Amino acid sequence: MSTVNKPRSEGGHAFHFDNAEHEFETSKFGIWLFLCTEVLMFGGLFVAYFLFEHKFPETFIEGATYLDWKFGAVNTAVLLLSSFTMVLSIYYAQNNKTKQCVNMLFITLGCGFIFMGIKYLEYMHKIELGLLPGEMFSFTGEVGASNLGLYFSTYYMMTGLHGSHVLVGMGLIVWCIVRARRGEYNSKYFTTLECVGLFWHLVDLIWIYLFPLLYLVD
Amino acid sequence: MSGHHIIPFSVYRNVLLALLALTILTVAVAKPVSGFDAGVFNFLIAMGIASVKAGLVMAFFMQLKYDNKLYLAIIVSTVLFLALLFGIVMIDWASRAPVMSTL
Amino acid sequence: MFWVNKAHAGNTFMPPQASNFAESVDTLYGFLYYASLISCILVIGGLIYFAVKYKRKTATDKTAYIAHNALLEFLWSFIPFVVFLVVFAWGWKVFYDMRNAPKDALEVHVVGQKWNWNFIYKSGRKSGGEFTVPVNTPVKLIMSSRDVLHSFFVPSFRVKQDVVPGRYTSLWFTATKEGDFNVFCTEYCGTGHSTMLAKVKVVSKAEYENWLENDPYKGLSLAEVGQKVYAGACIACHNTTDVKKIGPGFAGLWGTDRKLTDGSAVKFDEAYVKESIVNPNAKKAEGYENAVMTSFQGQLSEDEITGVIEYLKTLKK
Amino acid sequence: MSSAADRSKNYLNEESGLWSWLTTLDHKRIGIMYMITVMFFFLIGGVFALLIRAELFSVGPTVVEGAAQYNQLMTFHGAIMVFMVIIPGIPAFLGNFFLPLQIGAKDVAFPKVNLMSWYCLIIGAAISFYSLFFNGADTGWTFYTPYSIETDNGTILLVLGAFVMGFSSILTGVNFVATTHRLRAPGMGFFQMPLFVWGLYSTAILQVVATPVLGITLLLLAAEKTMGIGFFDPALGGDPVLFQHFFWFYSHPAVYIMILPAMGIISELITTFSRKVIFGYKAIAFSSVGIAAVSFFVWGHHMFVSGQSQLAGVIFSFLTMLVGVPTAIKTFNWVATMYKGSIQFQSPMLYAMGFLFLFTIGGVTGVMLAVMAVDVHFHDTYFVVAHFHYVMVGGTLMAIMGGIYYWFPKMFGKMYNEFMAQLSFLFIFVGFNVTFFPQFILGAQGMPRRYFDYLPAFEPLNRVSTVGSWLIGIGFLIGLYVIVSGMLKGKKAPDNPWGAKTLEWQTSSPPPHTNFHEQPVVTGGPYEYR
Repeated sequence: MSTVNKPRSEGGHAFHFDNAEHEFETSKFGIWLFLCTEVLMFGGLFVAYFLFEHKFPETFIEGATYLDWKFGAVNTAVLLLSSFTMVLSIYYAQNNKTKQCVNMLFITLGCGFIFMGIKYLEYMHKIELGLLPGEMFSFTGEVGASNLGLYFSTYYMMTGLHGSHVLVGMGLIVWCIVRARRGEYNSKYFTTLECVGLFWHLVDLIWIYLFPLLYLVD
Repeated sequence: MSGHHIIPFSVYRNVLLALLALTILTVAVAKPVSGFDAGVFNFLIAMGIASVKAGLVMAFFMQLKYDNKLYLAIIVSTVLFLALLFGIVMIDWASRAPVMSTL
Repeated sequence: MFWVNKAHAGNTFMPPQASNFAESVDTLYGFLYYASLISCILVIGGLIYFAVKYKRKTATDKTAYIAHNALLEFLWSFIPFVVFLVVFAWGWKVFYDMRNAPKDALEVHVVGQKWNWNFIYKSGRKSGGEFTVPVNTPVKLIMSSRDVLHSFFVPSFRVKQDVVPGRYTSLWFTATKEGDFNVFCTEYCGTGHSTMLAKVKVVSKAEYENWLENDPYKGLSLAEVGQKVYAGACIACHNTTDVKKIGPGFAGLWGTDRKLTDGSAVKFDEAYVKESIVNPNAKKAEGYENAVMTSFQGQLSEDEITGVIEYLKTLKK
Repeated sequence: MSSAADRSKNYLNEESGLWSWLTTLDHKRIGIMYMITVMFFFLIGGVFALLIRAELFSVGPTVVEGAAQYNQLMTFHGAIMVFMVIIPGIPAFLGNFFLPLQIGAKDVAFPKVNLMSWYCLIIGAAISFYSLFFNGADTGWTFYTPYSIETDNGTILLVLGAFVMGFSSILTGVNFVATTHRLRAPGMGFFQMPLFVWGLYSTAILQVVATPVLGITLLLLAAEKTMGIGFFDPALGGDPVLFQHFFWFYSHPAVYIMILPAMGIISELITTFSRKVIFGYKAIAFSSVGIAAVSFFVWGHHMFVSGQSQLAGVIFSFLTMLVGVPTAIKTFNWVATMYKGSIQFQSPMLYAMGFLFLFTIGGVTGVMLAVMAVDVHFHDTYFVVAHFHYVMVGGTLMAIMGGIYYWFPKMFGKMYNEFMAQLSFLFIFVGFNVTFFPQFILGAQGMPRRYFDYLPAFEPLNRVSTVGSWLIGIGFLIGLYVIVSGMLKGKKAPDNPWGAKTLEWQTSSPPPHTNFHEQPVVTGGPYEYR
């Protein structure tokens, strides 16, 4: 029981675990279960997307033409890069390089800001044009397919829920930066960093699917 | 310490490059962008590439390749449950006998 | 399965059988009822028997160490499984018949709305709150909703189907008994859900033809329909002049502002008249605090109400 | 470290003051907080139920001010009982307290998450009740579209409240799955786990997998109400029936979230009070997991007449039959466990037998409802109301009561008044049958549910039902007295008053903060009565 009072960064662990490794593995298991719930939550939207896409193919093809794939592609690259820097921050923590770890986290956070900035530009553009969800749809241009509002409902719901996860992820990364700067992460302890990383990768994963589904429909 | 597996930097770098390359590929084969048309396979190709990308992220960035296979089972069964939801609702929608007004 | 069906009437609490499905549903239900009774007796009887027989006698009773028994466990998994499959297939068969109407069925359109049922026949005949069908003739209902989900349920016919906005749903039956039968709305639809009732009148074929022919509103304008409705429903309490009877006289009221009992004012227009017919006591006019009017919801069809409104417009002082 | 001095310290007196409770990370204290919360909500929901029954005593308006108010009562009774009482009832209260104890762990895997889950429930409940200031909600707990979109009141708050309470459920589920996998005592394999743990484990999987879908469904509904996104609106290309698919994809497994842990408790009670090894341990354990898995495939049996296609209905009806099999296995195994046992009629055992009695009736009527042609007649009538009350109250609530009395000595270190507890059982059991059995008949005769008023022909049976509800009310009041008086002035309880074999009885009553004085080591199955 001597390890109970040691801080985690020196290999300590909570009283109800056998050792630090036990705690690390359990935390990771918990985070994976939580990720599973996130996948299911987004999954509901994906299911709705596939159902409506199947019901109104023309609507979705036309809807996608109002989106600029270049924004989507850049955002994809930005998120992939941020995932890369995220794993690097863990990599540096594992190698006891606190400074590089913090730097990588800052880059990840920056990528988050870029992503949200681009998202903001896209949203503003669409709101100006009246490309709004469902019954708020007020686009005045030429419209071919029916129920175009439904496409934008799926667009806003999916990107909106995703965007809110990016924001939550950014908040968590800020928390990690604070802890990393205090030198809490090293080869003995990086559990929270790892868990936040897993969450951030999931956000990336979802975008990997959203990009072709929303921007490149045919 | 299985959970503390340290993956070499070069692996991460290569995965990132592969992911970026696949992103470019996705765009390149998308009909609205390049006009490339494989008919019914367009959708499958797009989803296929996305799944390869997702697989890379999960295997290396999320370390599934090195980790407890239980996590993989969790994610796979999750996706199966979603497929079930989609599948049965699709069966319902596709097999509803339409009733028409006769007035 | 004659015995089951015979036995049902007194013991299984179902309403009278008045359609072609009633007997097959009740036979299946009867089977389930007795199968359930037997399994309940087995389980609950076993429970009570063991409880009495193996009651603890001393504080140190020894008990048998029986961890499992493969044969028994197989039997009580397999037998229920077989029974379940049988009732599933049986239920499917009856359900299949319920969902596949004969081609030559008489078609009646049903429109559900908060909180009444309206019926429209191909001849143009309309009725609200009740509808008439000939006995021993397949009838197919083609149903739609103007607002939210409703569900059309005739207990004596053993049929039920949700009415869904934005599309048509259908059900069919052949009434086998003459008489009046209750229709309920069984999908929760708001405040008036429990008053969303109707009646189905099953009559002989000759009577049905006769009823269909004698459409009281045939060839009439809306205002004339309203006048007829007025003569039947409103005349007891309302004058066509501006003289007060139990309720206010109608002449000259249209378009005026009415003072209400709570001091506010409301315009005497389509919305107010309609509300006052459907929910008369919600906004009572000043001076009529103690007058009580019964709602005509379900009694009057949508068109009859519109007719009344048109008729009121014509009543000048 | 197991000196006599240690034994005077337990989780109750380790720290004191309200603040020490509100910030506690001890799973036992969190369990007790859940107990108080759930009992409080149960009282509110119960009063609403009594009001509903009082209104239905006679034809025409009686105690309630019109149909609108009745519909609010009906909605809140349902929402409170489902989201705030029965779902957290067993896992978050009894499960929280006894899952770690039964597997020989010192706490759940994530104590902070555990506390957060309690706060999610409180915040969610607060949001739900806040809707009462905006004319409440009148959609029924099922929130069916398009009515829930059109109705203009606090419905959206109730929806958001349910969303937040969903997080509570998810977090508990994640916690329990991780705890069961990682924190078992040395020597305890999966097949040495008590069956209550198996029940909780299956439930936790359901909570993790099903609840997120409810989350997204409720979010979509909220978006539909505020922005009109049109997923469920036919005018915009959506489909109202799609909402039902989404809703029941969660809410059918939710039914098993409510009943599976109850089945676990019953397994514990029957073995202990028959002083006999459980019959068919593996069959019961696997059937828990089996029920959990198959429960995801059957949601459409709530929708046979909803306008879903015939083919979908057939698939759902068939799969529903498959769920019946493991349930039947469990019931038979429990009865078989009593064979050649040494049965003691303490109040927990009475509740277990009450459970078997009522759950069997609830079960066989469930099979009737799964048969399509018969369900067409029974759907949305009082038959369904009676059926699910037999399962949820006759099943789950009976198990909760039995569980409370069974573990009362362990939780508080005191004994309750056995005579009063048996009296309470008598009132509840008799009252329950008087209340709900007539509803089967009413339903068969065609009385639809959620009716503020009914035809005069239905009056006599409704009167019987209402009188029964008073008996239940008296029974629960006595039960409340038994619990409170036992907590305050009960006789001191021994560590293992029932002679049970599972691990929680091997530690002192009440247990110390770290649960065990020495790390327990498991060498055999959980019910070795030889």
